[in-house]
Amino acid sequence: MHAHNTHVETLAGKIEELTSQSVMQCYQCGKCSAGCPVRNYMEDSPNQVIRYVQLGFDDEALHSSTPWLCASCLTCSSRCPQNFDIAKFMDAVREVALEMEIDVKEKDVKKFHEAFLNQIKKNGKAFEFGMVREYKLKTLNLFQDVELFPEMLLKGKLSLLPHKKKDIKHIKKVFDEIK
Amino acid sequence: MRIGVFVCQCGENIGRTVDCPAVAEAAGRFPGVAYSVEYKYMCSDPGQNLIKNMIKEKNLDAIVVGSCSPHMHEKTFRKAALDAGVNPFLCEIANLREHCSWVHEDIVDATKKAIDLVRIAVEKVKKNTPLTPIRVPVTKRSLVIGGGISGIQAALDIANAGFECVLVEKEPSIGGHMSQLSETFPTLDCSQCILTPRMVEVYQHPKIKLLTYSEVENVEGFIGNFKVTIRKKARSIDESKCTGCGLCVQKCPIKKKAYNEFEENLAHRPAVYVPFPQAVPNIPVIDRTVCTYYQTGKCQMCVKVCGREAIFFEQQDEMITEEVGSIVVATGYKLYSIDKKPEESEIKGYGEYGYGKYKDVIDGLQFERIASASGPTSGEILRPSDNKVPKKIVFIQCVGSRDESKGFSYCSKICCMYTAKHAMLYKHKVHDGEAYVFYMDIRAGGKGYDEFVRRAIEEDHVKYIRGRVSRIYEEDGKYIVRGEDTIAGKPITIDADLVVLATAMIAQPNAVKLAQTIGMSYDKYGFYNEAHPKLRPVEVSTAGVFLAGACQSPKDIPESVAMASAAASKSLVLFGSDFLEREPTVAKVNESVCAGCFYCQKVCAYNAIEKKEIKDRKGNLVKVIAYVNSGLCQGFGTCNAVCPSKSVELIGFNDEQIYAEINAL
Amino acid sequence: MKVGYYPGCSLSGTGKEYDLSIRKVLEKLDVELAELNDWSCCGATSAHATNHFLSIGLSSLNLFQAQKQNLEELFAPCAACYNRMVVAKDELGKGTETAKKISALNNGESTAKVNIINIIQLFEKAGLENISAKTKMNLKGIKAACYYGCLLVRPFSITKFDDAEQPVAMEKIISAVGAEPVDWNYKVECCGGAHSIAHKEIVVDLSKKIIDDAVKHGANVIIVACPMCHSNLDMRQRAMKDTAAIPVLYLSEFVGLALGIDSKELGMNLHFTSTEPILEKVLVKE
Amino acid sequence: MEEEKFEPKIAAFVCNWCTYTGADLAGTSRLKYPTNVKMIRVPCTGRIDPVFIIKAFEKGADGVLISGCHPNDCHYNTGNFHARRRWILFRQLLNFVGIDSTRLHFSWVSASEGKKFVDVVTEVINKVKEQGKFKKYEKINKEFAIHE
Repeated sequence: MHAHNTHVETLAGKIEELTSQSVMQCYQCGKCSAGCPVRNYMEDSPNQVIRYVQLGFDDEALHSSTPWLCASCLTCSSRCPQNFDIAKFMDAVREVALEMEIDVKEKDVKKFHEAFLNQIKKNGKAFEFGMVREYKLKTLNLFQDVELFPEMLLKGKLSLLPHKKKDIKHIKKVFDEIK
Repeated sequence: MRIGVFVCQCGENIGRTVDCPAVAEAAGRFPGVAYSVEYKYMCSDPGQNLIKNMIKEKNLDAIVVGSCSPHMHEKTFRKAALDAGVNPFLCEIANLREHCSWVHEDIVDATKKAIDLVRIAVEKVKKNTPLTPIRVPVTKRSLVIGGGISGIQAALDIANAGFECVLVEKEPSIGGHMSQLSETFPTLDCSQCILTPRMVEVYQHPKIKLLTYSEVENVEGFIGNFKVTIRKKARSIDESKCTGCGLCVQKCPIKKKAYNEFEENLAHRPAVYVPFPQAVPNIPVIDRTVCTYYQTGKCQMCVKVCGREAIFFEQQDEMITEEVGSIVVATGYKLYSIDKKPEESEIKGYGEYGYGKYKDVIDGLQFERIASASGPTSGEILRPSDNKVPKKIVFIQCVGSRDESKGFSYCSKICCMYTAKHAMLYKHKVHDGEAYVFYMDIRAGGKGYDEFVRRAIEEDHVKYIRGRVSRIYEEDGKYIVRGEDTIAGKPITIDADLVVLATAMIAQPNAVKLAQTIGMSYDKYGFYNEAHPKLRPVEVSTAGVFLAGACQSPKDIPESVAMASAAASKSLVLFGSDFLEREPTVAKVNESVCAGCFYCQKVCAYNAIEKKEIKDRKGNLVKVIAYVNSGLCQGFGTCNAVCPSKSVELIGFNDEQIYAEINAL
Repeated sequence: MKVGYYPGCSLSGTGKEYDLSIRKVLEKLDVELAELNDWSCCGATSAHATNHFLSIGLSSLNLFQAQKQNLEELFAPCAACYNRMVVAKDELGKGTETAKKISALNNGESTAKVNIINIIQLFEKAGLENISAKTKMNLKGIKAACYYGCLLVRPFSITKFDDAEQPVAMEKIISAVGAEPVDWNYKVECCGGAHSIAHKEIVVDLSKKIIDDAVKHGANVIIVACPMCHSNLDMRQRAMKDTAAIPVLYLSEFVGLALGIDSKELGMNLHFTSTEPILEKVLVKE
Repeated sequence: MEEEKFEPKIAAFVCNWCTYTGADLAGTSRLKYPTNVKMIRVPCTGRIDPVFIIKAFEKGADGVLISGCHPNDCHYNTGNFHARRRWILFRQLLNFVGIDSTRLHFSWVSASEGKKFVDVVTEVINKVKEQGKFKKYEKINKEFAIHE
């Protein structure tokens, strides 16, 4: 029996299952936080989020904005002296938070990802205009970057119609699997 | 043969799962067994007396004891047999405890197996022959490898006890890393002041033969009787003529071509040099890779200034053979230096700290030299790039240590202390300077150690920040150090003038090679393994070889010295006897069948197989055959297994004996 | 030489010039591109940020497609696509639970043998000497800051490409065409990546630091190999205060200039920050 | 039905320094394993003559285990290397004399690996159980009525 089965109900257990690494690997040296490019925007440092999970403060971890501010740049993972993949850990925290329908603080980031994935689901390819349109409607953040759009359109960098993948059934299968 | 079988119940340890009376009864019916009995505690005095009495009463000439593992009590029962007049090698043990009662649960099955085990032992003992232990003399001299503080201490202890000692050091001078240190923790006394008298004592000691600039090339033999080959590298100086006046060093025109190793590459040295002013012996060495004479045949300035004609360009490496009874290995450590190119580095990576890129990112030993009164800055704290006094200095601990990913998972143990010392020395010299230490844990176990760290924090106001640094880069002559204080949960950026990395203590680069030469085992990092981590900490599993200092694992000075004295006293214990007894289980050649193929010689790890000429009565050579030097043979029997004509036998484990066991399976 | 080509979604949108310049340059270098049939999105940051299975699953579809087309090598110019596919390949190779599930969805296909390469590796394959020999223009006055960003080199254990902290592979290409790479501090710092839309302020802030450091170290052009980095560094310059404008070129555009391809053909007129200052420095070889 | 009751005989040739001591540790730790295995102690795996193994099969062993020190840990420095080199050739010899070489098992068990010893032994026993009784030599012995 794998050890994680005994604590699979805890966040630590779920994360171990999703990432195949134990949160206890982290010895809290803080190197991840020290090198994180978005550290200044976070309330909790990355190592603190890991600490929450280590100690079983699952709510604190799931409600923290830190995983949502993570830019997935992998600086932390590549410098971790314990070979703990912090970025993967953050991926897993977000995944569990979504699954548990936690009311996350960083709603815009969540909506951005949803809008992006919806385009893939529909078209098989990312459709930037469609994604931005959907994101703006969701966030009501209507005027951000409006100054850039005309130029983008003019330069052919923003297509108004999606590029579609012809055969979409495999994409559907993958999305169905995570329902 | 009349064999007696003695089955031990070991209280309930064997008796609980093995039906001992049934085993004794079954054994009684084996052919050749004249007597069998079971008893509660066979190793107790009454148990041993039972064996002795029955040997006499029943006229037994061999015994089998069914008891615990032979590693526990084989000696006990062999001695009992000897006391009763039976050769100890006619006693065999059937392991009924560790290999039977303790690992099985079913009484019926366990009893059946116990009977089988006794049968195997009975069949083996039938083929045994009386043997007498081999006595070998002890050479009462010692070899100490490594002339750092550990080697110096071990050599002095052995020599002061009245025994001769050969001290081999690979560098031109003894002294090791301790001679490079500025002050020592936790007393802040000057390292060279306490070390130099010891170095001189070694040099002047009549019982110590000092071989510097020398390396151990080969080790043969065994405990009490080692034969060591040492390469004495050519100094290009005739030691017998040199007075150490230093004129050649002063006048050598090659000043900048070579880095000064003693100054950790922070300065240059001439082509002919003495590593440092207090060097022992005070005899220079010519670095042939940079000396003009060896490149072009010209210059010879040193020859011109030497009044003693001591320059000896044609000098060759010399091979010296020494016979010793014990070996103390004190080869020390190397500090992982981060300023090397990554492809040459022991640690791949740490690009985030700017390896080799920044002159002012230095390691601990470099800082020692900067802080040392005899160092390149005469003890003034100046940074290497521009010789300015750093106003902000950052120390980073655990660089390479406790790092599964890029370095080594162990703790280097001394860095917490020496970093506190460095920070303190800095603050004592640069009063308006700021010192920061990035640490993960402060490990200051030791007499006065934690107090020392507290002093650095409380009295000298060194700022300790708990967290590992993620990156260092240069901006306008400052080094931007990005860290996080994990206690405050706040990111911290410091624009430092100098960064000192407390890099890992690692094994010497040639540690593994030496281990293989001597036959020591080593861990995955190249540190030598002690025979037992608790009870035999200074011995290795090869008898007669002892460890001292940081070659075993990271250690500070007091620990190294204590270990050196322990290793020396282990040698002295050995020198307390004139002879050693060895098990007679060695190989023997049947001269009439040996075809002289010498395949045995190829597989022998101990060079115990020699060539022997067989001559007829007229003195004509008939054939050349193998001969086993029983003094060298360690009895592992590969020669026996590979011999095509089956003419080598390992006494005690010969083919017949093992076939007897197989037949009884 | 023929390699499989996975342009990825950005290259038909915001990274259009990247696609244009790649096709032009590779033509000159006699590298033939075989575009992956009916490819799909790798899932990008959004997939792995929210669902591990989805991220590996989406990227795998392309790997299996490449296998179907018997492609030995698949060139993914976008650093993010490259990274996602390398990671997916690694996971499939390890045979994890996720890998097994994905294999079940794809008719039992389990290992993706195809080798994923990025643009630097592609140029290395085409041969630096070859590129050097075909260089028509004199780029002597150009000081280039090579910006790797995150996803080309990290995680090193999987990408096994160059050095995670002090990479030099791109500099070698820059030197090969006769320009001068500058030593600077931000070549592997993050530009904020996918936060461009939801957290524009973060991206502007991080990208500004990168640009400031490049300028400070004397660079007059920044070279990138990722459409996300490009749009953040190029498009977002307008939102940065007190920052000197500096052209941001794709590596393929830069090599294209060196080979004498017209800047318009390379799509350089599509940039938001003017590329004129750099074009002025491109001289005809004497 | 008979197959289920089959209890194989395993002969284990183990070196004195590593595996024998590892087996002692299994005992001291009170770990459990089946009684099918019996050990023959030799100073070093280098001492093991291939003929010992054939002999063991001839004498009714259904499987043979050879276990010694890990590479580089050999008490005699190189004994286990010599042994290992020989086994590669020996497997072919076994097949030649009609013994399925998959019945011969090698492992490295150090003095500190009591648990590994138990795992190895248990695995070998299970494997041989699956393979069933080794009958070839029994038949030959019967037919030619070879007796000791």
